[in-house]
Amino acid sequence: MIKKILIANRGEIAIRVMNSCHEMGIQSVAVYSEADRNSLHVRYADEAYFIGPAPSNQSYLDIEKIIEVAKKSDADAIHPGYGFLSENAGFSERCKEEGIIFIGPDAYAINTMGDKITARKTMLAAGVPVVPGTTEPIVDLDEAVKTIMEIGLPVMVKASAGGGGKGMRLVEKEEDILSSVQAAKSEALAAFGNDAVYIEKYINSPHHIEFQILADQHGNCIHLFERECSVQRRHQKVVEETPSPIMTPEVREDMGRHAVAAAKAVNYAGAGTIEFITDDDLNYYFLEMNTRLQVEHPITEQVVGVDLVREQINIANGEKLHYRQEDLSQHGHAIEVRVYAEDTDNNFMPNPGKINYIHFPLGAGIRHDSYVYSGYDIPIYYDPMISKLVVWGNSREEAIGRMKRALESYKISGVKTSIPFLSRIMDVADFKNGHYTTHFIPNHEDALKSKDSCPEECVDLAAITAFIDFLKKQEQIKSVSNGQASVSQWKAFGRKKAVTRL
Amino acid sequence: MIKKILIANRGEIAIRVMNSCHEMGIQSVAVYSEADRNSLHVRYADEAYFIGPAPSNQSYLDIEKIIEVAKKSDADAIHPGYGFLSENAGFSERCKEEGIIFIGPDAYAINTMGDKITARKTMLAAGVPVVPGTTEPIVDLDEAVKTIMEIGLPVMVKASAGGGGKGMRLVEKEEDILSSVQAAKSEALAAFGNDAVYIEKYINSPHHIEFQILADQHGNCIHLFERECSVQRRHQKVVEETPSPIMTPEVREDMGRHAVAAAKAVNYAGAGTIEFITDDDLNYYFLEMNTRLQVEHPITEQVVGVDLVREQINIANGEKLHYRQEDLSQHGHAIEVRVYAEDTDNNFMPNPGKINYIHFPLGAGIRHDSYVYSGYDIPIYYDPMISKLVVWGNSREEAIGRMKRALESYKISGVKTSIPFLSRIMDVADFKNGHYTTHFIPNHEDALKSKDSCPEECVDLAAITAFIDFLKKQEQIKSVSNGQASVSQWKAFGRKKAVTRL
Amino acid sequence: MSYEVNINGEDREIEILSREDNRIKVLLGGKTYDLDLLEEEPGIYSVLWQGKNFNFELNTSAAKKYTIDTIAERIDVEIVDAESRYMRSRKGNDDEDAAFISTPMPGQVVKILVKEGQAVKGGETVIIVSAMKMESEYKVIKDRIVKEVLVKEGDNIDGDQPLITFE
Amino acid sequence: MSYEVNINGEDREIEILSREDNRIKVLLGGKTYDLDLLEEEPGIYSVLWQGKNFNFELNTSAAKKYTIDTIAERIDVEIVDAESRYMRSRKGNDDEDAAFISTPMPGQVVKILVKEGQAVKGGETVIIVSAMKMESEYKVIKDRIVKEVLVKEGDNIDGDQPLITFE
Repeated sequence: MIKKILIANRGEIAIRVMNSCHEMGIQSVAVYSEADRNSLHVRYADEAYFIGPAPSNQSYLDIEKIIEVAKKSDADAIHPGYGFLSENAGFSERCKEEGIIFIGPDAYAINTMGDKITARKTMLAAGVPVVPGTTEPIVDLDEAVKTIMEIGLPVMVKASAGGGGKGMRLVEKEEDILSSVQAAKSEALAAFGNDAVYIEKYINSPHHIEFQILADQHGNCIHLFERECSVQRRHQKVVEETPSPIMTPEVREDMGRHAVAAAKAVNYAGAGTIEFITDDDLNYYFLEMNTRLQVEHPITEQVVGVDLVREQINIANGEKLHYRQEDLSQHGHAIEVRVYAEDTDNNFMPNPGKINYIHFPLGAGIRHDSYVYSGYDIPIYYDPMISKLVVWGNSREEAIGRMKRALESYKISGVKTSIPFLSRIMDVADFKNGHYTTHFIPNHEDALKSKDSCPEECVDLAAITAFIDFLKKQEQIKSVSNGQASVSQWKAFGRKKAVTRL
Repeated sequence: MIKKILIANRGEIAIRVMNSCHEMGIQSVAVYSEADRNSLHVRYADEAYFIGPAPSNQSYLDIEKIIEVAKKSDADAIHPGYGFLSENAGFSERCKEEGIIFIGPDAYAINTMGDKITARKTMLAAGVPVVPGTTEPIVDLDEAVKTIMEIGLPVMVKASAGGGGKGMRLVEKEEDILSSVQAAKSEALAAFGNDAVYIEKYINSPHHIEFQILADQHGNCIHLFERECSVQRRHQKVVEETPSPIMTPEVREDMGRHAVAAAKAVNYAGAGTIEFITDDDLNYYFLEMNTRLQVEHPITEQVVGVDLVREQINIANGEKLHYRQEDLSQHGHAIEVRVYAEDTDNNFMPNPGKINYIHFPLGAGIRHDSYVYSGYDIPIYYDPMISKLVVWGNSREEAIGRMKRALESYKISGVKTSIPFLSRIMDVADFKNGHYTTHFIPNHEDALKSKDSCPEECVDLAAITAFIDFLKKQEQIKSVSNGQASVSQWKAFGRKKAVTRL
Repeated sequence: MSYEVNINGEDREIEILSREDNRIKVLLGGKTYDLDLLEEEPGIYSVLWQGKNFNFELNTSAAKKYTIDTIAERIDVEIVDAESRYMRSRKGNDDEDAAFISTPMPGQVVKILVKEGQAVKGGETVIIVSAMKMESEYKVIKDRIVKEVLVKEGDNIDGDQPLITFE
Repeated sequence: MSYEVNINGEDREIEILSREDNRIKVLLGGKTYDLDLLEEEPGIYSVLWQGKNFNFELNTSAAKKYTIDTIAERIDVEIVDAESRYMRSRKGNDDEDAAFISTPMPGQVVKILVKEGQAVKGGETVIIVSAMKMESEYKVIKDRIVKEVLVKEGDNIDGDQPLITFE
């Protein structure tokens, strides 16, 4: 039985894991870099150890240091969270060698799913639908054309050696096939010195739908239904919800079965996610498997009522799954938004700095996973995500109303955040109706810009407020430089006030 | 259709109501006393109006002022919250006269349930079990003895005109009947000038179990299951949970049916609560009906998935109930604790004052209904309850673990609160096993006292921390009095630090 | 300056041996602690000692009096410096009244039962104060004579504010 | 002192007519506002005006530059006093470079592409800065000559800190 877990992570996910440890009576061990002594995950842990300078490769990615702390603190197990070492097969293997339980899958599952080509082949063999396309690189022009005709238009021609959009061509019309393939090949040759390409079916109105799975070490595997994650910018998820607004019970059952088959194909044990690309007609294809806890796992927890971290720990303990597929159902609707310290009006530029004040939304149906606090200085070294706001509602409509309410009462001063942007998403008709694809954000660029929701007087009042704030600060500077304690005439309100007045 | 609601309340319940208004697209109007300009409910409202001095009778209880604001702001409806005017039949009636919807029952229901004797008779007529006892005052000694023999021992003899424990006698043995009744009568005569008594069955191991009901204006009524509220001090609920750990499905169905019958007996419309006193064998008796929203309503919301304020508004709108009894079920387990600004080690003395800093618990399964914030000065005029912490868990065990975790990460500095006391409740074996009655707190007085959970070194470290804090403050005072901005050598940590170090 | 800390009623010597940023070495009653102490938020401290993390929330009713909340325990600590030692030496037994009546918390004066110059008997209530709908009676321990009544009925008062002084 | 506020790019005169605690009367561009303004928490204001409640969150990148968040809108306000008017009068057109390159936020210097004394062409990147795993290139608008390079690769920098100055 695991009694003490080292959490090899920071930020909200470290706290998320510690919470379940705490609830299960398991001791938690934090590790922290030089930039993180004042991070909340240190304060939430039973023990905390310093592991090096701020840059991740010298601290949170340093396998030796983490193993050293695990031994020193006598931790039975390591939870990697997401990011950092969570999908590092070498780390999983190393833990095994050291006799420390890695709370996640073994190296075989990580490696198989980590390599796109191997994963694709494994899925094909397991009968899981993958995006139609070639499994081997094609050098011959005629063969490429023939393959495209077999798959059917539209297709995407991609450089085998490629990346970053180079050597990539979308082919929609038959007459463009030859010229596009030629262009892709010569571009690939120029860029990568290799003109091999592969061909994939192009999904026109793609939805990103993923299934949460749990598998134990005894061959049992269940799924916990889908998450709809199509609201993305630059392949970064921004809003996730469950159930998916486009899902049907029949397709859900099919996809769930395929998700379980995918996990079983790599003898998976632990919590994992199968990502599918899905079109408007609910044709779906395996995209990849994330062999760890997802950022957006809370919406599943809210709707299915299962604590995924608790189950991860139970599985790592060698227990059999506590749930059978037929025990599980979806109850209500959950939405998550990711709040970033960023300037959404300025190309989503990160905006680290000191949080002057933070006021979290409270009340019914609100879950908040965060790691920042008033006065906290967001470090420049790590992800700009400062919190995940999750709402649960009886219906999708109630959940959207609740999210809007929560975002409007979520106050942060000091740094720019994506809160107003997220609030505007909740107002877009296509989102409200559930009609959206991964193109949602680019397609609604104008609607999502800061706009005049504030009537003229409100703008005036905002300006007056800034002016008053400016005057207050000047007064404070003066009084401090005069050697007085700063008793501003602006700060009169409070109990003292009531005392003199009554 | 209601478009704008005035909330005739303050604190967490005002915010609770505003949240549902906000989610339903309804405008909210706050009222505030002189002590409450900086209260969070003002900030959460769309509009806010000043209504008078701090004492409640000159502001929140002033019917004229509240009606005046309702008219000025063009509010269609008034939500009274709990306390203040929520069970004031005159106010309900007055709203009606003014053409303003009162979100609550009519004067008839409030009056009937407000008077203990009338309520008791009405319940008897409706077939709802009441505590066996006399409905009329007894003056004759022999008749009193005869009645006691009919009801069966133990019984409570109470002065009809009484209150505050005077003229009250518990009779457990047959030989004590005569002397006890005589003593009660003479005490009653001395205290109230009236020696009439009434006799009630005494419940030995009483549980306070209540049922939430919802009734529309069309004669439909449903219940939303029970809440167990037996953890009390001085008749003040401290911890509530649902489902009750002692409930059986059969008794639940019976009690629910009786709760609905109770509401129907007064043509109830709105949300209400039927309180039952229940013994260890699950014999239950009607105690009273609260004709308003309860403080502890959130646990029902968490487990049944229904937003009670939303339904109150729907009912006030004249809509039929959105749920049938068979649509509802209990899902998981919820616990609420009431956090007070009080000194639990010093006879629960209220401890108002300035909250230096507050850090709310976050994460899975946590709901927090509060109205305080860092820097907020808790007014001395109102209730010392500063927040309601609610957890949901898949099972009772998970919920208790989660509550403990939440309480341990809930940090308040500046005022003493009941948080450590509540945390100790979660540790008491009888609570964990669900074996408790309304005598729980007095019965476990010792276990609930502040105790040495902190080993010797921990006490030392606490003392060192206080010492360092003291030195820091002295430094600050010095630097301010020297006219320097206070750059304490203790405050070095942060980004600047990282900058110079790397 | 030499300091002591009074922990839950017991005095112990305390001395800071060294400090560098948040790393502090302290000698407390003969025992040396090497710790990493950080005030994360006002009054909320995280202390790392031998890898263990301790969280403390500090409440102060007066400059030198601390009540510290740990998870389930409440610890009273008082800083003892030259001034407090002097004050202590002047103070009599515990069962004597202070020079004035005050309340431990803010509230509102409900009723004043004595007048200036009045002689009051030990155990007699002199003032009733309400806070948050709860009324508390404040009594003298021994026979006293009222010197000054500094507040009137209906006044809002602070904690530890002198309300009635005695001769 | 006479002040103006620049709201989303437009200058308007502002004057406080009276104030008493949190009740303030202000003249803004010829319009009078009578309001009740309270800073509830640092940088978080509640403003009551004609019964309506407005909540504002203030962010400042410099002492006089505010970005104010309302529910779904972001408003830029700059306080214009004598000093800023003087600075403005000295400033040229918008398409001219400032005297130095800086970043709007803290970060880490990834690469410096110029040396002191070097002539750089308009549009050329002079420095690359990373924050939160995202790299940004900073360019000059017109041809310039590098005067001083104040930072080196790997340095952590603050927002608005001069990095490279020009002649």
